[in-house]
Amino acid sequence: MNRSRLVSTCLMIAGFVLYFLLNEPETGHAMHIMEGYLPLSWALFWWAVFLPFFILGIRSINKIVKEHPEMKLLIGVAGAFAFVLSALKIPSVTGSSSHPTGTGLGAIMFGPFAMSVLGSMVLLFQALLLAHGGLTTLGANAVSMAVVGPLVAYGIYQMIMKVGGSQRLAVFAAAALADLATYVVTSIQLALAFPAESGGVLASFAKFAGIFAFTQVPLAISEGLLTVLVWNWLLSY
Amino acid sequence: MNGLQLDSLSYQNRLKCLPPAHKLLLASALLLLVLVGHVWMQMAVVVWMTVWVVVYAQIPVRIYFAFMIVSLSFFAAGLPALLVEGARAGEVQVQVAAAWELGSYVLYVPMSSFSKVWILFWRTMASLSCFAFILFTVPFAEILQVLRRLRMPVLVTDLLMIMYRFIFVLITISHQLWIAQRSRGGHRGFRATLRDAGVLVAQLFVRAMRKYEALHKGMAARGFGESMQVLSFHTHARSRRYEWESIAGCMLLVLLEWWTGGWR
Amino acid sequence: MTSRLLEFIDLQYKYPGGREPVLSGLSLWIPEGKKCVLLGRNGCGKSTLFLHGNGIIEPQQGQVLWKGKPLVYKRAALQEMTQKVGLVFQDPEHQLIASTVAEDISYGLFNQKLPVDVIREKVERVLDAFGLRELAEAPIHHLSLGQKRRLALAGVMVMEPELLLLDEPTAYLDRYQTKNLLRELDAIHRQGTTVLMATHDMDIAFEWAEWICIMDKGRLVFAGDPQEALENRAMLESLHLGMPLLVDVWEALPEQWKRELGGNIPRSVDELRKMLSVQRVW
Amino acid sequence: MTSRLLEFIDLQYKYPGGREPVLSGLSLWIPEGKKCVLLGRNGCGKSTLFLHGNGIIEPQQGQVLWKGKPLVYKRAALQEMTQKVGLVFQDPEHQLIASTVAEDISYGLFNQKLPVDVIREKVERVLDAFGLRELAEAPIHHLSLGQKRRLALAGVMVMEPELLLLDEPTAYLDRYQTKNLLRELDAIHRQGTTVLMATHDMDIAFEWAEWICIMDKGRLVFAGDPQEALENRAMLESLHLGMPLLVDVWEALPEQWKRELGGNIPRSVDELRKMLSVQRVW
Repeated sequence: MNRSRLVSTCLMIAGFVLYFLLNEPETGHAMHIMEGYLPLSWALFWWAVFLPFFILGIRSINKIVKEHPEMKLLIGVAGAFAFVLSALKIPSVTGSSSHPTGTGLGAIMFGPFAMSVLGSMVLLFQALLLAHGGLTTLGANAVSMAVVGPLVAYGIYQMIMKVGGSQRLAVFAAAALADLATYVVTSIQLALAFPAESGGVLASFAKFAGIFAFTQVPLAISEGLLTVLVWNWLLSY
Repeated sequence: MNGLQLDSLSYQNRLKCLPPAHKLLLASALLLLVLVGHVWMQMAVVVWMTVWVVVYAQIPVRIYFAFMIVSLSFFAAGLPALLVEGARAGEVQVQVAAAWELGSYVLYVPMSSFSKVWILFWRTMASLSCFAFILFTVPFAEILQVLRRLRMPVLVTDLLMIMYRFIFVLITISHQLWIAQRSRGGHRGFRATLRDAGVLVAQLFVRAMRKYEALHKGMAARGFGESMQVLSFHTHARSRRYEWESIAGCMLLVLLEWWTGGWR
Repeated sequence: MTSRLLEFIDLQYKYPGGREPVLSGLSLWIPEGKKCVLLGRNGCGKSTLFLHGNGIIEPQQGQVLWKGKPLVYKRAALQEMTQKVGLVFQDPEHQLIASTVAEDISYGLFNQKLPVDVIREKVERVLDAFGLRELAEAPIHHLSLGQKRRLALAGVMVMEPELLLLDEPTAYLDRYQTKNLLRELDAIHRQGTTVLMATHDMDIAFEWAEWICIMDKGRLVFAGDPQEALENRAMLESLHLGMPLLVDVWEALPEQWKRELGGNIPRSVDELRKMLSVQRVW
Repeated sequence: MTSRLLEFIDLQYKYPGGREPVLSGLSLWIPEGKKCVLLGRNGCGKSTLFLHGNGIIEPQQGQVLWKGKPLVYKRAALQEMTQKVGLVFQDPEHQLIASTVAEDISYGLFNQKLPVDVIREKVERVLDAFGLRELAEAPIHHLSLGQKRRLALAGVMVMEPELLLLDEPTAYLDRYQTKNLLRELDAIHRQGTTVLMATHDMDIAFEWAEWICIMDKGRLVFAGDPQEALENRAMLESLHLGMPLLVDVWEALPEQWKRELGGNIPRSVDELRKMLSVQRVW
């Protein structure tokens, strides 16, 4: 057994410890904004923010698919895989688990715009098959999880690779920061919709971000570790 | 068995014979009404939608309530942020239900927060019940058919179709791998469970890639082209009784909204 | 003389990364209008051969002829080939893509760019022919394996292929389901489609086939009449496929009985019964 | 009297979201030390029953007894059950978890937390016993189906279970592979493990079994001696499993021949051959 395999085993164990601690039912899916939580105006606003990215994403996938029609099948299977990962530990109707796991990895592999399409579809299935999140709030959830997350992941990855950092570090940072960005954006969305009476949006952001930090910060780290493991594994395959 | 019980239930619900477009229209109209309306009307929507889901669609009450409660956990998690305010000591000028001093700052719960939360609670409850109506009575295959008729880009419906198909293929595989691990004495203790889960994810990925390769050949054999158009069959029957009830109900709700508060 | 519908000439194929070639100089032809069986052990190259049959794989060496003309490996021509040669995979999961039964059947027709009315009519007909009418709106993941197999077959037959290739269609089916499938294949054959089934089940092969090809290690070992194959016991045994049970039983019978029954190995219990009823001297 | 190794009492089970119960009041026991076969069509609930057998599924109603004591549905006790009751799945793909043959065999042993030396020794022994020595380091996805089946069996047998449950172990194997498998099962049985094989293959069932249970639609239809089952033709036919070929042949034979052979339906070709050789008056 060589050293890198040992390291990756340790990483895997550490990653999963965190992952399962935090993904117990009730806490894990707390970052999907539920149906009806946002007022109509904000729900519409976030849909409006999301749609241009979605359309860009459709275009970029269309370009890929024109040249390689079979890529459509690959993207579809990859999306199903991402969904199943997020649904793995489901105890009941509504279940536990989290955001589209692997947005970071997907963004690095397929590019951020394609991810906005894939991610939002995973979100739609999470809403319709698992009752995570909602339909009117799908726009807001998609902005945080399928647009900002992948964009951050892609940006960080490119940046670290350009500076000449190690690929593993780049993958870890990309996935972990993508998660953090998702959580920050969701907190902003909630703060905007429910500004505090004293201190306004900023104070409200502090409150929401504070509550969700308990679950989301460790989750980001574990997702980072997990992504590195999958990445290693992909390279060796 | 595999957790996607919602999907199975939606194919068995008693309202499956109604046209999916009608059900979606009713749910979206109500969602819109709920999002712009007020508490009394929202309460009425909760009751009415619960009747649709539990009585008309025959979804077991236990499952419907489990859905509601687990969904509300997000609401519960957000409660502290909505209720508690913070300010410098001495700056608080509103009526306060409770307060804690923390150095020069004070954390307090203003009376006005309660009404805010009350309003939010009924809005989410009412929206959830409409959401439940969609989840429990319109199977995904029919949602996809409606999306096609709404002229969604072909790419979107194609991808949704492939994903929907393969979600079940992969869920089955992961379920079987999980049972196999347990049958061979796996998942013993915390660390072993984690290691087994890691192996499962990795194996699932390999299987997913193999499925893709096989699917590629399978589709090529069926003349896979640019788009993946399909034709759906309907045996839906319109029902006077339900159409009458939805239209009358919506009108009553609008009246109720106008009477209890209107659009100020 | 029967005409050659599909012909493989000296095919060689090696998967990238594979150690041994899967096909090593295979030549084979399929007579038009017959019920053919391709016998061979697991892993002998049957599935790879089938993928050559409708042009999905281009041969690395050798040639594939359709009605005497070599296949053209261009997109439009291949699209046409996939319609003429229907291929049913061993695992139906790999062939079903849409969300409901009726939708899946219509999938191939849209690739042919037929008008919607025609498609609807064809789908209706196939739904009835394969007894899938009641399941038309059922989601595919609710079907049993037998039903999925039937659907995969229906989705191919709706294209009205001239040649139907089936890869181990009876794998994992129980006896009842197998009987049903064979009955369906008989119906398909009667309507003028040539059928070639790959299998390693000797009993099914000899009961059903009118023409038998036997493959081993990427080569053709035998092609011809089933009775002829049965008489060549040494060859069959060298393949380790076992003998059809009836042959074993037959061999166990005393010479005298066999002579009284006419000497020809019966291919099914029904045939044996018939032979016995003719000999009702008992 | 043989003792009851595993007993199911009035089991009922319905999958969440499923319309019909899979098991509806099934009672069944497995005699210790016998070669048992569980016959039933696809989808009759055999696999679900097996998962009750080692405690993976807790019965919704009814009871499971191991040597007369009810199973305890607690983690440690269940862990022990999965070791005592080895379960081999129909599709080895679903059972093989690690990446190489030796690793996969050792998986269950590591779960038992045995010392590494002991594990190494046991794995070595099993590698030899199942003829997998040469493949020890081979990655699993390079194995053929037959090899995968053998490996799945080896990975279970290394735990030295008292009862071995096999779900359709011969599905999709060719005749040669099936023969080998049955020989391996005989060896396992001789070493003192009770074996229960689920199958829908009548020929194999009656050739191999010493005890036969027949299931249909989640209930037990018959349990007892194979010869007894064979004589109850009406029951067998109502199951649509078909009859064993030998029985069909036997029935087709003229009364006089049958009488001359002794009147008992032979259970394998070998038996028929023996009967004939005794009657060498011909």
